[in-house]
Amino acid sequence: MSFSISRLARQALLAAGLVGACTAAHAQDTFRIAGLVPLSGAFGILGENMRRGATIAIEERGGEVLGVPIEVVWDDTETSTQVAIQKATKAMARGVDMIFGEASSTTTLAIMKLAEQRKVPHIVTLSADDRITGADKSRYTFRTSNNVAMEVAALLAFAKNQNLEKMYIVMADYSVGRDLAKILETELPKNGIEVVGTEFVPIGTSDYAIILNKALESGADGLSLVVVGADVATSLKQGADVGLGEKMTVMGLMLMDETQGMVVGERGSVGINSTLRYHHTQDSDRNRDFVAAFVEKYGELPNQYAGEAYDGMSWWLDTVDATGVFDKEAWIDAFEGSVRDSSVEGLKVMRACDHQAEQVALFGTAVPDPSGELPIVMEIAESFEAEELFAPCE
Amino acid sequence: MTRFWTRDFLIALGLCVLLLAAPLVTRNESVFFLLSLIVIWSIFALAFDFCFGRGGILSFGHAAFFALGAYGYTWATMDLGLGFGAGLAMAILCGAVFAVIVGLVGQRVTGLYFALLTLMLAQLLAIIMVTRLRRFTGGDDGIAGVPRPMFGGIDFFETVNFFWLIAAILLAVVVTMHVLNRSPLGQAIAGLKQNEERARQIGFNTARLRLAVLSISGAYSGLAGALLGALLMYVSPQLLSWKVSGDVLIMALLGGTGTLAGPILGVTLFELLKEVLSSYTEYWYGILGITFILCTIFLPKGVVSLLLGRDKSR
Amino acid sequence: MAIIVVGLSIGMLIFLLAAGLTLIFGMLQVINFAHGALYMLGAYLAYSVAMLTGSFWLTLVIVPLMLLVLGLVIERVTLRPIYDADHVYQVLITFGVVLVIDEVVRFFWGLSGRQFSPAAFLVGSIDIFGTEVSRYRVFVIVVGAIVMTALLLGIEKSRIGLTVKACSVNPDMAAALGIRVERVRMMVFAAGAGLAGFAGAIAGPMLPIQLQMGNAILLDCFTVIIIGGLGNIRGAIVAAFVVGMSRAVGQQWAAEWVDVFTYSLLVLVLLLKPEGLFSKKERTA
Amino acid sequence: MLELIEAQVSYGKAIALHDVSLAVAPSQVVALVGRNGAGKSTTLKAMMGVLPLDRGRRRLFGEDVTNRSVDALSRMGVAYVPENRQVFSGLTAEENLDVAALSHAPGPWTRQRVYDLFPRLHERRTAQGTSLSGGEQQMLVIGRALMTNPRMLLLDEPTEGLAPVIVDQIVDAVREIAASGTGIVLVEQNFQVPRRVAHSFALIDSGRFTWQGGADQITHDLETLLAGFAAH
Repeated sequence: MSFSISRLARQALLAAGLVGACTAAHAQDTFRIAGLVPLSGAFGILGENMRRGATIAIEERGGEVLGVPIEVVWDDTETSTQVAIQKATKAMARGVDMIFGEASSTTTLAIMKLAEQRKVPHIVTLSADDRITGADKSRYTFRTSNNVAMEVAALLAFAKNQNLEKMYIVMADYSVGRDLAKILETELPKNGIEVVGTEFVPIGTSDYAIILNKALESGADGLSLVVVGADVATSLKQGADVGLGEKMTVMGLMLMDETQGMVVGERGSVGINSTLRYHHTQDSDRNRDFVAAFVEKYGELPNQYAGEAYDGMSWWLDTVDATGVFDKEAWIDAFEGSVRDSSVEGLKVMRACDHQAEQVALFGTAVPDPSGELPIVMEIAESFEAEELFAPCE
Repeated sequence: MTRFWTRDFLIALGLCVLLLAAPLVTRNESVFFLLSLIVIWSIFALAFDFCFGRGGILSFGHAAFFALGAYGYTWATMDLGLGFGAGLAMAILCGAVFAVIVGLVGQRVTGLYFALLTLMLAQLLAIIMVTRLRRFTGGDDGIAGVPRPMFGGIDFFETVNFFWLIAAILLAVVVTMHVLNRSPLGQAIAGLKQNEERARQIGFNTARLRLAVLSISGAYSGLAGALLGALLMYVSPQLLSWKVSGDVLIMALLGGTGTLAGPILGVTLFELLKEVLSSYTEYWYGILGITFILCTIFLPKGVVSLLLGRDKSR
Repeated sequence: MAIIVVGLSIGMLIFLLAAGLTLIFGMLQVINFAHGALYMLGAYLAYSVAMLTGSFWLTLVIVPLMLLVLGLVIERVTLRPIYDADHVYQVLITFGVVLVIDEVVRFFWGLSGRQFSPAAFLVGSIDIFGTEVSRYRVFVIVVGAIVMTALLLGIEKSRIGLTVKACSVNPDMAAALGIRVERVRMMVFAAGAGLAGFAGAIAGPMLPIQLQMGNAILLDCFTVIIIGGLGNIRGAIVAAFVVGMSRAVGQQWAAEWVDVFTYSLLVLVLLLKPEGLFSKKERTA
Repeated sequence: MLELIEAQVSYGKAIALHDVSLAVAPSQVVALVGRNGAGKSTTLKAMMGVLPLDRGRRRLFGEDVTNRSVDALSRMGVAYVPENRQVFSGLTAEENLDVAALSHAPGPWTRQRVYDLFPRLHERRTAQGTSLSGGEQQMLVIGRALMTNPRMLLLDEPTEGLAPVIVDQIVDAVREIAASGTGIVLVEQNFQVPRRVAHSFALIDSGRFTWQGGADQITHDLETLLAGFAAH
């Protein structure tokens, strides 16, 4: 078999020379975006909202950038890194001008490698793993949303302000979660909070009853519930059955907002505390316009996934448009250090050193909706300035 | 089985040649990516069908051999720093060794129970690889940056070049499998499928024959897994999912088992249907399902039966 | 106490599914891969029925009936034409049915998960021996036990049960005694689908209603029918509780080892007693 | 009257029955005799509709039933006792009887009357059907067939391998069943048994009937010939 491989490889060599010789550059008549988001599986709800937010960003500029129409192809990554890589590879083979996505950090990290190899700009608006703009940072990838470090900082500050004594940690079992648990286990005691137990739960677990019961019986007065995707609704709904929110101070990262409240229902939602990456009540012209456009198109308020996706996409497209040239490298140079004073979350600065956006962090608590329209609304409990959360660039 | 140039073999060769000739017609990179997937899954489907269609051994756990091949290649090239050839050899070895283990464990189990056993062993392997061997497998995150080959000054990171390479490997797989099927071992395996009892009476060691079938199938599956890892430059335990085993079974049966052309046709049809349907309708998945159902009812011998007709010499 | 309630409620749910699966296998010799999809469809239908009628109780009646009818159609359209073919093709065709049902759910309900509440008095928790447990889970256990008893009595004591047993054991002889075997097959498949629908409806208020809900539980059901013995309903009962309790107990004390343990046990059962731990006699498949 | 008219039956390409015609009337016992593999069981299966006819017809009381399914024929009054008995495993003896009554309207044959015919079955009624002795199983399957209240009964080698005393019981039962109005086709390799009950005989060899006639027409020569078959 090895004989035929080497012979055929020689033939391949010849043909490759021929093929390579007649590769020609083609004129750009569209700006092609590959939207790689999970539309099914545990993260399906995230991806769908990301798609909606980004769609508003594209539509509000008339579907054009640099004077050419934007062509966006949304690919369902099925909450699977395997599938995402397959679709990303195909998208890059198609010759796209930028990649948008993904939701899962694992997948984003894998896509980053491809984007770097192919030199395609890559905008991340959800994945929070520190490595994306830390150890694994790349020239071609930017994150316009929060990272884990700032979310954890907000969570720790909130826990401290609540005067909690004992904390139980329920953590989604994936790489970010494992890192997060380590951070919480070291940092909480420094704030005078004892960690009485940590439980790792596989993503997609359908029954949280036992785990939540363990937390309840641990004697802890606080619960750090860090779960993702559909597991948020599952755990909170099952928590509602045993009055979890009344017995413990439950807090988490992106654990609760108005959309989530509709899925979980009032009973399981009220009193749940969570970081909020974006909130539709933000008082600015751009945000009012965005919320109005979103409500008109989709008939509901934009959630954090949609808001962050809109923000990243519109920021990037504005920057690309301002360069006036069809040159990926020029876009990247322009985005580095770019300042967004009119983002839907207030001021954002794209750090040139690590491609992480500097921004505020919010922490909210779910309360019953005074108007009675929604099960709950989020009340901003704490707000943290960028200076408190970020070390300056070196 | 007297002629060497059976119609089935000729069709399979024709399909390989068609694939190899694709770069002459188009230079669209995403087409090559699709074709690369077809080539790799064809190898996997042929490997599966060697077990099911030739050896009569049903397996729901072929994903294990496939994934171990991908990981074997990754370990060899990334951790041990070995070359492409050695990586493939490692993949083949990993696939074959696990297949032998499955065969030995399930020595006394046959039929549907063996199929269920393979499923459970694959699941067990998947869980152990995700939770216990996190260090070697990257856990749920998988391992990114799996290398493609480097030799002869060719840039195999170009989809086209890589496609040529794997299409040539597919051709080699088809030829070696055909030679194997016609060899005394292949004839014995055919006898095993037709009537295990009789094969035993004639004096074959059927237990050893079953092991041979499994290890050969595992080896080819491992090869396919390695190539997929190299194509995607990424491996993860998701390769071990029972859906992977289900997909390869569907593809092989759709195309027609017990043939060389069938699995290749099945994979081609599956991937093309997926590609074409998904570009026209959001509901391609369901349409694919209906297509399967119709094919199973009306073309139980697979799509290949349209080409082979009642050709007995296949 | 909470562990027992949770374990039993999981076990009941798995039993409702596994019972249908094992009956279908006994009768048709087919492993129905579409069973999880039927369960998921049941949950989504229950959500819609609950939204439309505002009644939780109606879902428990309407949804199983809808799935029963669907089961009749699926059997008639997909499986009946290929009964004479190799069983692998029947497995393949149930794979096809999975794809179609998944698509139907995506088409009508979209991608986001759903939730609905049970009747008011089933919401919240109840105190049993000093621990608070979910009222709804207690309800699931009670209803599950009723269905289980009815099913067992139906199979052991009724004419229908006798018919099903005879057809499972020897369909040709049953036909020679005037039994319309094809019709019995269809009924059994439909009954299995109806049970899956019932399980889906009952799971709705307890577990997340989402697209992949069928896949996760299907593997548990395979576990149950293998340990219990393919086609053995009594075995399925015992095995469903073993699996349900081991899930609950495992999560409590050794979460990471539950799956390793379960699959190892399965491999051992397949190797040592492939007819199942609870079968008296040998069965061939 | 159950008739098979010029029937041809084949397994794959091999023709097993060549233009065979056979008829049985109510209260009649027709014996089908021939050596092993001659086509006796095949004829019975063709009559029951278990095997499809390539050519020819099947008629029941004048009605053409060539294309009826097995279960339909059973409901029309044809009962079949296969050669390897095929007791339902997992069912008690009594349940084995009950199964047969499921798809049939009540008639003269009840569980009680079967127990009267075979008292031994009443004693073993709660035992697993498959745990019964060979003779008991034979009684069970005959009883099971009777529970369908058949107008025609097809018996495939009911006395094979049974002790003489049991054979006598079976023979008595066959006589009684026929007397009650049911027509019987009795397949036997052993000539001695049908000689005691049959009203007419059909001799089959290599898928063809070589001789048919009434019991009174059997000559000594023929008897010797037939006895010779059984020896094979």
